[in-house]
Amino acid sequence: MPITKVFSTEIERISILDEHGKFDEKLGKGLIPDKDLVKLYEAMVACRHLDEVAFRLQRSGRMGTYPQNMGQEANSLGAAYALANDDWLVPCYRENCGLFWRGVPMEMVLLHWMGDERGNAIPRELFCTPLAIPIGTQMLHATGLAWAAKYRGEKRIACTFFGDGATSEGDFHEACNFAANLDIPVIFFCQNNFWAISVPGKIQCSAPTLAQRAVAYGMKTVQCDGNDLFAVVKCVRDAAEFTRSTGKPHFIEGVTYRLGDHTTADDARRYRDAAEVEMWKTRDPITRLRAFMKERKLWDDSKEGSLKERVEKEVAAAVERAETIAAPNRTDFFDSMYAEIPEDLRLQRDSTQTHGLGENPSQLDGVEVRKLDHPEHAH
Amino acid sequence: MPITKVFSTEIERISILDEHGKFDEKLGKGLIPDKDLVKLYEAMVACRHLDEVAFRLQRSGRMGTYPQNMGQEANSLGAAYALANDDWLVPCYRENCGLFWRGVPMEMVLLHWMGDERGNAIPRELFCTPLAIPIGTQMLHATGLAWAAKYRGEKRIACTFFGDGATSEGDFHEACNFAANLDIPVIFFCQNNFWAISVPGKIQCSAPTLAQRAVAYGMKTVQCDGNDLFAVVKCVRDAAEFTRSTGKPHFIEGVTYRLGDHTTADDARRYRDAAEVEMWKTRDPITRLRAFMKERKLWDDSKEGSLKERVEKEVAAAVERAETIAAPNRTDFFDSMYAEIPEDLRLQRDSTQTHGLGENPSQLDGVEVRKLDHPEHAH
Amino acid sequence: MANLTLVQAINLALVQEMEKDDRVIILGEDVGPNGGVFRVTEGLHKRFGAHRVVDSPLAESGIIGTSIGLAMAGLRPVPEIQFDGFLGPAYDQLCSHAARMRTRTRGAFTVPITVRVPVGGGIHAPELHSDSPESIYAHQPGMKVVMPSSPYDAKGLLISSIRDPDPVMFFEPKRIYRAFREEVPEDEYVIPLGRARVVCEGGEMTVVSWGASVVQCMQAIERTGRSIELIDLRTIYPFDMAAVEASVKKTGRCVIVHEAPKTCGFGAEISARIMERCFLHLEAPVQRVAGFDTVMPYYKLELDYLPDASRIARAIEETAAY
Amino acid sequence: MANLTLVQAINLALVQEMEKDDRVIILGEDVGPNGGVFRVTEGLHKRFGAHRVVDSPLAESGIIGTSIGLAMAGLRPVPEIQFDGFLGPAYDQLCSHAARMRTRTRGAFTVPITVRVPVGGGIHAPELHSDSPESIYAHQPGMKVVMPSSPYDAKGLLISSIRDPDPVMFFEPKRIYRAFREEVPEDEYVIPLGRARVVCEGGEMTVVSWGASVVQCMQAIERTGRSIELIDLRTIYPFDMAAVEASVKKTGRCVIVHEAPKTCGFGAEISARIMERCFLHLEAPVQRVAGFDTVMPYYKLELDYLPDASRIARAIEETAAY
Ligand SMILES: Cc1ncc(C[n+]2csc(CCOP(=O)(O)OP(=O)(O)O)c2C)c(N)n1
Ligand SMILES: Cc1ncc(C[n+]2csc(CCOP(=O)(O)OP(=O)(O)O)c2C)c(N)n1
Ligand SMILES: [Mg+2]
Ligand SMILES: [Mg+2]
Repeated sequence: MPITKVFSTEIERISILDEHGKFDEKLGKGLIPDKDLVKLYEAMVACRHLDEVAFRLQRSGRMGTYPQNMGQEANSLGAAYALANDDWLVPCYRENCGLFWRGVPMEMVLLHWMGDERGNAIPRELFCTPLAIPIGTQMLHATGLAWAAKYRGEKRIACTFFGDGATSEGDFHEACNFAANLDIPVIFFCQNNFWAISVPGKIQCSAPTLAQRAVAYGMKTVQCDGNDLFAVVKCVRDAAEFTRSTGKPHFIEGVTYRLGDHTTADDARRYRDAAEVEMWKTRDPITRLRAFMKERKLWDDSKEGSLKERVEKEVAAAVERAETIAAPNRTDFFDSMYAEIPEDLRLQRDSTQTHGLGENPSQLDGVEVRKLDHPEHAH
Repeated sequence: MPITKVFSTEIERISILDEHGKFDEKLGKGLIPDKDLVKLYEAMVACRHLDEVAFRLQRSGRMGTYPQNMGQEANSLGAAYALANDDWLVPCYRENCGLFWRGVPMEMVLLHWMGDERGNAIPRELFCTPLAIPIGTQMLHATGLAWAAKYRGEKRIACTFFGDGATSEGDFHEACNFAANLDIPVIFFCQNNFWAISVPGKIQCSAPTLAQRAVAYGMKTVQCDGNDLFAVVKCVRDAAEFTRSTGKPHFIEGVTYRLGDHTTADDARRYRDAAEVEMWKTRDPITRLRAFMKERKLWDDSKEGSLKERVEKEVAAAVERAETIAAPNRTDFFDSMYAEIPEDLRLQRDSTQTHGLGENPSQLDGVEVRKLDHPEHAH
Repeated sequence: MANLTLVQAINLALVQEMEKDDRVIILGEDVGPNGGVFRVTEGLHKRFGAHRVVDSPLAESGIIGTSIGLAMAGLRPVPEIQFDGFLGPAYDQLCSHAARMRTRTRGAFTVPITVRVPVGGGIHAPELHSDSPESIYAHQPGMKVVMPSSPYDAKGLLISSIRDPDPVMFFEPKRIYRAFREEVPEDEYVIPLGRARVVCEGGEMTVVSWGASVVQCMQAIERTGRSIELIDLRTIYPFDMAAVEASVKKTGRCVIVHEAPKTCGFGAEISARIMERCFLHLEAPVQRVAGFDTVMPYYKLELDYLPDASRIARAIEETAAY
Repeated sequence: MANLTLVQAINLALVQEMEKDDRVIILGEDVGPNGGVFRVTEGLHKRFGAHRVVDSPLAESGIIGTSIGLAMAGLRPVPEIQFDGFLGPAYDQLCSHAARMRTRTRGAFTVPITVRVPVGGGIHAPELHSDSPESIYAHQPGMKVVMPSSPYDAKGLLISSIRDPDPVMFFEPKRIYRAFREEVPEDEYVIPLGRARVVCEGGEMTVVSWGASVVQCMQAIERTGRSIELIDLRTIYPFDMAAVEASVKKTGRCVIVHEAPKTCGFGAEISARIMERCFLHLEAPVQRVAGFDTVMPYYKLELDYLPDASRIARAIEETAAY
């Protein structure tokens, strides 16, 4: 037969609580117990508040560049909720909400953006890797982490997050391809927020969906309304079940939107329409869920008021902890380079010099060196 | 609607002269004029013969490592035939047949494998880039070349070739993604020969087809019987028309088989079944086409006999030219590093030394240096 | 003549070269309507259009790899890599392809690209935003490596780089993007690659540096009050050994200053060359004030990492006393 | 004790470490049933199974990136990169991730991988099959870099590398994979990283080298008939400066030999360190016999590129006469 069909596929989109507040009972029923729902809502509000506080900290010079997570909370939160507590979470930098749910202390994320590596020293029992700055690189680590679990016969899987922009990087491709061909249980969760700094999504992927990236690998894939916590929970739960039972990877495109600037160093008004942002504000995962909970009588204004108070306290305490942690030792960065410091590096550390006469001052024995009073740089 | 279909696609496979000799008149009629068909056949036979001669040259120490093209001739040939003469051909290293068709002298390919860069100095009017050794890297160059044509408003497109293994590299992904999203007219031609040295195709892509790699980019794609010259010509012609008229890229998977070892440095018996090779021998593009031409009375044994003679002469002459070219100047490799040789490098070249006293012998003025008789290394 | 920052000087050079030569095209992440994250390409998208100032997918290997193809076809791409630390994914296309194309084709194909990259520390940026990779690319035959230390030089060097027939890594010290202004002629001028600048003359000692460190060196020299010859290399490869040699033969002492880690930093090469060329003139061992052999720490400690005027001044004093 | 080639010694080390520690797993292109294109992993797939000796997709960044994940989870991956020239695509994962993980997480995550790579020229291979990238990785803080020059050393150094808690680039000089044999104990032994080997003692001059060049150095030394101390660095980072320093202080003269291009090769670092440590003991300028600052030519000219015994001997004689 000269022309035959060798492949066909289709991709589904899942939505449960849509942007108009319509809830699909069939898919949504029993998905999230009410008690949990309230907690999840509270977690999103806390995360949003941290975002606002972090923004102000940056503006007042108390923190470096900070990328707000605003608008994207449901994706990582729904995933962290649907996964087992010892599944790996391998984030980029817009997954605060999921990390906090897992148990990463808020101050660690703050410390990271305050320019302190101790913010990355995440306790191993949390099974989270630190925020990833270089785009597109952490998915390979997730694949390796999940592979190690498979190698050891553990039931653990990995879920890694990345943006639409990240799917343009070669490493994204290699991670998906390794996982698909070597049967490694990873969930690839793409937070499609339509922008990579100022570059619109169509420059990263002009195909109708990002979910179809997975077709290249024969990988299962689904598109999900990423601003709908229910849909996210369902998609991740299904994907996790599939991945855990088959050992194969699964792709999820969580369609969302970056409501804020890319980071505090960015001014999104330079490149995107206010109308677009306004439109997406109406699809905010938090307001959507609040309306739903109110309708179901799970929530009311007084609860909202007391939540607001609690959250303010919680975030303020985290900021306090981050800001009052003792400054790192000025030579800290030498000590964590290797398990054991090489002799050469020890000389640099102990002398805080690199020039030979500084490292080995004995060469100057008997020589008179003029001392300058050099004000040390301010800290 | 909670579950909606957001994407669907299907992929076709094209075959015209199948492995049983069955010819599809509807698709095949008028595709290749008889006169051309004979020439194309002759080109494949010549290429195959060169392969055999190159193999023997390597075995007798007259050439370095050489990768036979055996069995894959129809892919690059069909493409070179279907494209315009000033479309870019951007090959890997199993596209000899297409390069020769375009006009690259056989001895250039021989010279390359004889360890001589002059084999890569392909005249610009041939619009071919040299053989590419590092896997997966040349597709980005093809994308750039086609982009330049678009930028200048030329009608030129590019066609780049690569193996199944190459599709695992990140650069492959980036090349496809650039072309798809920036609307760059490139044909991505994957020669799926089922092996990347000893690694089977399923490790590179466990999906049912390689053609579906393109779905990730929303790129048009087709699978083609790559051992069927007619199918290749049709697919490339259609793709070229599409690409030229829309400015968008197109993917082609040409399904073929590497009948020989990976290279002369390889012994494929270590890792693959003889039966598999035997099966694929029955699908050889050359024997298939010969049978067809005989059936159509375009060919007979006496023509085959005289072709054999001509081809032997042609190849022998190419080998002669490659082997009798004057040895490169021993300092040639300095001169082509930059448009203008930096002073520092000039010193190295002129002294053929790197040590300071050798580069600047004036430092030894008046000093007596013992001369060793040092036999120069053999050439 | 206008009083410009380094960012403005580079922007001006880009505008003028693009006006003059329509083979020049810019591509990279956010270089379009946003004008680059440092605003170096500000206004260019509007002025020259989306076909000449192209926002690319987020893929550094792709940016360089397609630039290679563009250049092989005769264009003059000026790709931008957003930060030093994101050169990594492009390393292969730069070193295995761009740098080798001319020699592997014996001149049939060439790759005249100018890769603009903001480099170096000191701006309180996140991880992988503060590296100084110049010696990596200086080790790659076929590459040229340029790093200006002032607005005036930046304009002239960038124009030379864009016109150069070979690939050039054009490293922009982001710490001084807006740190000071300088008179920069509106008219076109070039500063030849491979030629150092004597920032100030002196007889007691030679200090060799490049990029943002030149500024720290000037502070340190002032602090010591000594008669010191400061050489700004400007081009890392090909480097102006003649200038260094002449100076060190005059002064007999030398301190080299750079931000990159000491081990295998470009200071090692300069020191080794001084050894080879000026041995009998040396009165003290050549010293290197450099980044430590550690990863650049996050910003709380970055000033403890970067060579500053104190460390430089101390090395100068110790070398003088030796 | 058996008389083994370098390939066999490495194979033996791999077998023994895999027997001993099931956290050790091998991945790479063609490392499985084919046993690697140089047969270094021959027999391992059969012996340890497909889950411990894994043929990977053709993707170097993927090989290193997944190895990083495997290592973060506590395994001890020994990835193979098929040839030096194909390290390029893995540069980013190696330098931006593997080397930085410990410090960026202040020890919460570590990356104990050993990246095996055949390196260097001299085997008449195609382009990008003959590079010597050691100084690139020595410039990256957080990395260790090892290059054995003999079967005995290879086994002991590889075992140390696999057991090392930090990432190690293990560069195997392919030119001497089968060039000679040496007695290699069957029993386990380690050679500590960071410790050089004095190949032969001598008083007139020090020659410092590593990898396949050590063999050329021995030939050159023999040819000169001089009393020369040959130091094989074995580990490029951390390097054994104490050994070099002690020797040069004794001899006053030094020639450094390596295959990589001269500029920013590791020879520059050694020369600069000798300057810093042994200044008053030097009787002649330290010399570098290295690859030229060109791309390694295709094989017709590769012997004109590689530092050979003649060039080394000449440098020795000139240094001795200085
Ligand atoms: C390898 C690399 N290249 C460039 C950058 C600079 N950069 C930081 S974030 C970003 C955009 C990321 O977009 P996306 O992946 O969609 O994530 P989002 O920020 O939208 O969540 C860029 C280009 C980087 N961090 N890493
Ligand atoms: C970047 C890179 N990695 C590894 C190699 C070594 N190598 C040469 S050919 C080859 C297999 C290529 O397979 P494929 O792309 O399917 O092409 P084929 O040889 O089958 O035509 C490998 C791994 C290489 N040349 N380049
Ligand atoms: Mg995004
Ligand atoms: Mg193949």
